[in-house]
Amino acid sequence: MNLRERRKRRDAASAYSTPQEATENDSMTALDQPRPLSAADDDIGREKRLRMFRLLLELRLTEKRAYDLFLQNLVKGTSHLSLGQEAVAAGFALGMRRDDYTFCTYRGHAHTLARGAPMSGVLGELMGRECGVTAGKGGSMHLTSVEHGAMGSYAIVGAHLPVACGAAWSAQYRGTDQVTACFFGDGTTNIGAFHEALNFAAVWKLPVVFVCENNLYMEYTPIGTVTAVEHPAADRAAAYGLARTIVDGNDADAVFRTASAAFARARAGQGPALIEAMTYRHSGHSRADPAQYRPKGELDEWLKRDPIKIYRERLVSLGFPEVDLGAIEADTERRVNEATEAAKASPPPPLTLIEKDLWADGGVAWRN
Amino acid sequence: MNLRERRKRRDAASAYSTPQEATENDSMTALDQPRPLSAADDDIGREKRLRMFRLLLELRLTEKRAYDLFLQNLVKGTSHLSLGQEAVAAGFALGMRRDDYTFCTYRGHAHTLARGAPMSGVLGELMGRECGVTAGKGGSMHLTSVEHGAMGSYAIVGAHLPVACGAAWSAQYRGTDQVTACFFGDGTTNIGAFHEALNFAAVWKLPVVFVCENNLYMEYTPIGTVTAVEHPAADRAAAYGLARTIVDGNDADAVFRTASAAFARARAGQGPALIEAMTYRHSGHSRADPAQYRPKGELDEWLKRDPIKIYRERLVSLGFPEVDLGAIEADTERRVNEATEAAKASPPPPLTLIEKDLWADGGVAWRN
Amino acid sequence: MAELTYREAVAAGIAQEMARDERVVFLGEDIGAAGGVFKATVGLFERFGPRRVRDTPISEQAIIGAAMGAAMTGLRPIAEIMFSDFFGVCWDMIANEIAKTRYMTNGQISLPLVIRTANGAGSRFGAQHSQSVENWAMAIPGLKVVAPSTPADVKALIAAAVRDPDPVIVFEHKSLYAVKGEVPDGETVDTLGSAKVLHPGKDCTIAALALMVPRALEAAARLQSEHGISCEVIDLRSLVPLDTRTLLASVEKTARLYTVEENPRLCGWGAEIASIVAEEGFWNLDAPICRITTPHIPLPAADRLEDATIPSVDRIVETVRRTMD
Amino acid sequence: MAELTYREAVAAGIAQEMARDERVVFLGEDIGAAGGVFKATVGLFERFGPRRVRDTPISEQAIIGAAMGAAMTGLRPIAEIMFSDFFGVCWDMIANEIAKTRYMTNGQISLPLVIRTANGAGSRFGAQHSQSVENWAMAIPGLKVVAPSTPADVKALIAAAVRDPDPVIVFEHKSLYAVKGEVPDGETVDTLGSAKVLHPGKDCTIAALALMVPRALEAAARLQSEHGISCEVIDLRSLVPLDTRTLLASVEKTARLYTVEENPRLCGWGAEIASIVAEEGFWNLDAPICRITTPHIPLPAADRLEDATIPSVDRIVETVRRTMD
Ligand SMILES: Cc1ncc(C[n+]2csc(CCOP(=O)(O)OP(=O)(O)O)c2C)c(N)n1
Ligand SMILES: Cc1ncc(C[n+]2csc(CCOP(=O)(O)OP(=O)(O)O)c2C)c(N)n1
Ligand SMILES: [Mg+2]
Ligand SMILES: [Mg+2]
Repeated sequence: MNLRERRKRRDAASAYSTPQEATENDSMTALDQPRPLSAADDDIGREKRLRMFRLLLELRLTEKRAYDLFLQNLVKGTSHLSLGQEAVAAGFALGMRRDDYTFCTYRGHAHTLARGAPMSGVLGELMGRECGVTAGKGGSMHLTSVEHGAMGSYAIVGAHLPVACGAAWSAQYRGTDQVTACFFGDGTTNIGAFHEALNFAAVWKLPVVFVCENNLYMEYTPIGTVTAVEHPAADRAAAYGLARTIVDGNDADAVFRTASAAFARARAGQGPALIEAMTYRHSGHSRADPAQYRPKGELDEWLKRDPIKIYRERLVSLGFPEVDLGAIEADTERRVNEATEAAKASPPPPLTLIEKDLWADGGVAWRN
Repeated sequence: MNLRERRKRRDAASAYSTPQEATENDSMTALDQPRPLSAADDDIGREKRLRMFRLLLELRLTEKRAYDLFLQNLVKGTSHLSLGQEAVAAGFALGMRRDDYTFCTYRGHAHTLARGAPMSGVLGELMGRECGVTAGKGGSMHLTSVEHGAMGSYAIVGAHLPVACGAAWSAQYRGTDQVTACFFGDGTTNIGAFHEALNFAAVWKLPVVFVCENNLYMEYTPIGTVTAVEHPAADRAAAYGLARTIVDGNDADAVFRTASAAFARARAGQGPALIEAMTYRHSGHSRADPAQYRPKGELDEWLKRDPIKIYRERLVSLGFPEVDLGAIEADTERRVNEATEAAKASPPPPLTLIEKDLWADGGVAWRN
Repeated sequence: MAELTYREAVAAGIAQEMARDERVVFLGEDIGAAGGVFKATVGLFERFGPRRVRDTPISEQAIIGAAMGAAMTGLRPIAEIMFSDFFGVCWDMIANEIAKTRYMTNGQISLPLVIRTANGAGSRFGAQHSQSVENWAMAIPGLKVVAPSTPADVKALIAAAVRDPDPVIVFEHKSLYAVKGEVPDGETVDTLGSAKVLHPGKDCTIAALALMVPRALEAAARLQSEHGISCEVIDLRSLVPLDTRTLLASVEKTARLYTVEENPRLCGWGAEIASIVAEEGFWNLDAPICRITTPHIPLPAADRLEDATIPSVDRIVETVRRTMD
Repeated sequence: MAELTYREAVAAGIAQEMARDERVVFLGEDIGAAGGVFKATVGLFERFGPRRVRDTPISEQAIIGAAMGAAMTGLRPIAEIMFSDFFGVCWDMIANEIAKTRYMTNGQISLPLVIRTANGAGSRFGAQHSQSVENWAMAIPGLKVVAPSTPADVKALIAAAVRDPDPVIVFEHKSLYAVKGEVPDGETVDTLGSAKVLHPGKDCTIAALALMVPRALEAAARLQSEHGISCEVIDLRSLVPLDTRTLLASVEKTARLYTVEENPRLCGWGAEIASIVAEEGFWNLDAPICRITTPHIPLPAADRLEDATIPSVDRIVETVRRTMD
């Protein structure tokens, strides 16, 4: 059986679920029935817009819940919220196919959820419960759900960019038209792996889209004070023969359009892209950080451009009925509650896990 | 005693010698007496031009001798010649002050000699003799002569670029106006350390000049096949907020002018530069390499632009008398012969060296 | 004597040296205005200013490379690598460049520099932010390696590291940052390469390091009171130079050796210690040498799993008791 | 049976696996058209073409990262790192990413990949191109580690590594590339984790690896003929998994253990072996365990110095003779 046949067979047998499907199969899909709303029937369309809204909410509410759980001392390790950055995760995920690959960072809750990983799996992982996506072995910085194309969250800055190249190379080699999306922060653009991966992807014309979520800070230090150019990613695209692309990372539609174009090019064999999405995190860098280094008023300015808020306003102005939006909100809230209860009810992982799955044979033995 | 005083005292007591002085103190300086040659009295001047010629020859003849010694099986390890690239080393060295710092690679014979390290020390190192600049401990890839500002040859691609940043930072911190020159190849521009160092230098505005010697090949692979841009260094300068600078690396005068300008800016606190010098190595990558990957005729084209040949022709056309040039040639040949004899006469290093100088106390003990 | 936390003692050690010697400079990510992600460098930026306490980009190779270049040209830099796991991204600079340069240049270049880093488990950070990699450093000729277990030690060993003419890696333990202890007033400087017998004993020797030291001490107390076993607990403090004299002398007395280490099992520092004793102390030994280690696995993140993975007081007590029968 | 050089056997092993399985791809610097700087991959590019044998930029992180990403999505990559010393520039990818990913993801991700590299001294290349870093790899949970000493072994262990579902590091020894040996015709596949007793003996056990194996064998022959000492020589071949059974059985018989290793002394694989025996084989031992190692220094370059630094046949003979008195 050659690779192409293998792939066909795998695709046929695929049990992948996607964020789209997850939404469509949801109990609330009745709300998403077509209505005669011409203003929303542009390139994006009403169906996708509702999916987007639902997804944005899902990311927001799950992370807010993660924060609550942290305050209740139920989140044991660290956690890095991306409250305020949801439009990037949602906009890209909606442009992806179920067999595409996502690579993200420790700030990866949203990206993992956006590909369809269950909320309870994410919350459970943060709480160190058995129902966590890696049953507590990885922790909040290593959310992974291969089943959903979420190929891992990487906690060492820059490391996943070369790995994303490899997944893209594999797709290219196998002759599929899968694409790979790789998310990272502004601070990541100054580490060596960024440079190696970008050049490598460009030279091999790999189907990978690199997405820099520029939230203005690397941990506590303003990115401008440690970077030689204003736009840490976009101003370097030319160094890899790539186009300079900046997108409003708080506008989910804008992100979706940019993502779709880049994915289409990558699928067509036209090589990688590097996209800089301007955004802002509402909370501190991690749970330990009160974010006091931010100039007064900066957060307030960005809150005015909260991606959920502006998306909801847009839907309203496009004529989506309040009641439908409210129903999606209520439904998402309910689902987050259910996921929370499920995670709370899940036991801690059994100690037997410690000595499992270092090797493919399921064990950890290093000797006979 | 504060740093500034310390520095003054050190400078006063300095035993540094420089390539310039080494040349001036040479027995043949009589030849270099001023003559009425107005055409040579431009920005560079006749005295510097003769120094340049002498230096170019010195680099060329020492490396040719290294090759002869290798054929005689007297060079034990590897060696990486820069035959054909001498104008870069000479042009930059002539623009440096005796207390400036040079960092180079395994292909560092010329750069080390150009700062004034003795030929016998370089040849002796290649031969594994006690007279070698590191008494045989470092080997051909680690030529170092701190006394001459040659702060080491680095054998792992890219590693010395961050180190050069450190030397430049130190000069900046100590308030001297020393500059640091850091040489590397085209292939080096694709490794992570390149990127980190360039950004770091730019952000800290360090007095360091990065020099990419683009000889078209990384080992055996044409650089164009593994790099996303045509000019691996120059086309990336903008990614660090630096100017795009390409210089004819086979024209020693052009190199000298470019170097001098960059050093002047760096000394004045105006920050780093990234310069791409186009050149070609006449021999293979290392002694093991017959360079059969080169397209037919490529070498011949470049031999027409041999830096020594074109420099000599220029001197002749500027009116420098043949006899003077011939005397410099004969003298350099003589000095290389003497250095060869000295290296051959030098014994292998004593075995006691093995257990010396891991630590500053002179020893290697890891226990009590 | 003042009572300081371990993290305060770190800052105090750095401050002491920066105040003493203008050549001492400090660089790293978020160490300045923010005071470090572990708040172990709070106050230094305010006191010594941005010229001497410098925030860097996320560029570990540049950080370590800059420290190296500065050290070879007259400064005495302290570089912070936020988590010791990140040694992976600058390992070439540490293991191939810094460690080898003096030797390769036949002594022409000195590298008086310090690399400080947060090491070890206990924070539920998962496998890439919890490693104990002191054995990585010990395995590289040319690096000195210390791993203090108390506030007093961390201050005075940092001071010793800064004054040492060679590169020193200081492993600070994350789970010790909040621990308090007496720190002598005024200038304190320790000696690299000296172990400390923290608890004398006669039945066996327990060699420990960093976070394992308080655990070994607690285990020794329990073994004494619950099982009547008298353990001599040695805090190695420094892996290079290694105080083999103190170690061998203790085993000569007790005839039994346990090592308690947090790094994964294979090729850990415990293996080195055990091998030294199996060669040089062999005739003094009355029983097999026993290494109590983290298993040879990456660290799991969940609190329950992490706690069960690294050596605990219970495991030390249990192992010693069982093997001393 | 054909007589092949070790370097030819490397190429033969890769070719065998690439011919068998289309998922096997090969990437590295100058490995393709040029056939590798050690000429260990000659012919592969011609045979399998640029789609499967790919030259890369000088970007070790990208090379290893690409291998990792490809392995997790269905391929079986072989990555070459030209010299093992360069693990320094991609150590994060090897030690933090590849080694830990299956464990951290609770088994969701498999990484069937091979990293081949030229290891060891003898070429007068100096301290940054001559290291033996097999102990670096052994110290990282999640990596399998082999270091073959003969052409037959290198071919069949590479094949085993490619077929293994986990990441395997294959250390090829530079100084063995030119060595010739019989290699069985046809497909050969070895087993990871099996040591070989190459020379039976009764007075002592000598455990060796890679270039140290032929030296140990020569020393054993001399010790027998010149001093009447009968040595059992074990070629460990694989450090992870480790064949402790063969090792412990041998020591049970001989009651004495020597390790001969090229990596620097501290925390080398010899320390691990010695510690295992000092714990589990203790009661069988009649004498101290003795490690014969490169001293804990970087390697000097000059031929005379290099030869005197790594363990030689003379040093093995001398050490065994002296300590067996
Ligand atoms: C190699 C490495 N260095 C440092 C860190 C510590 N660290 C974690 S997140 C972070 C800031 C990253 O900033 P950015 O890339 O902008 O991403 P953001 O957190 O803003 O999403 C740092 C320095 C790390 N994880 N890995
Ligand atoms: C990190 C690293 N990777 C690979 C090598 C092997 N290597 C030595 S020189 C070289 C080519 C370097 O090319 P370039 O930077 O163009 O310099 P040149 O040799 O042409 O002067 C390579 C790949 C190395 N020494 N270090
Ligand atoms: Mg950021
Ligand atoms: Mg080149």
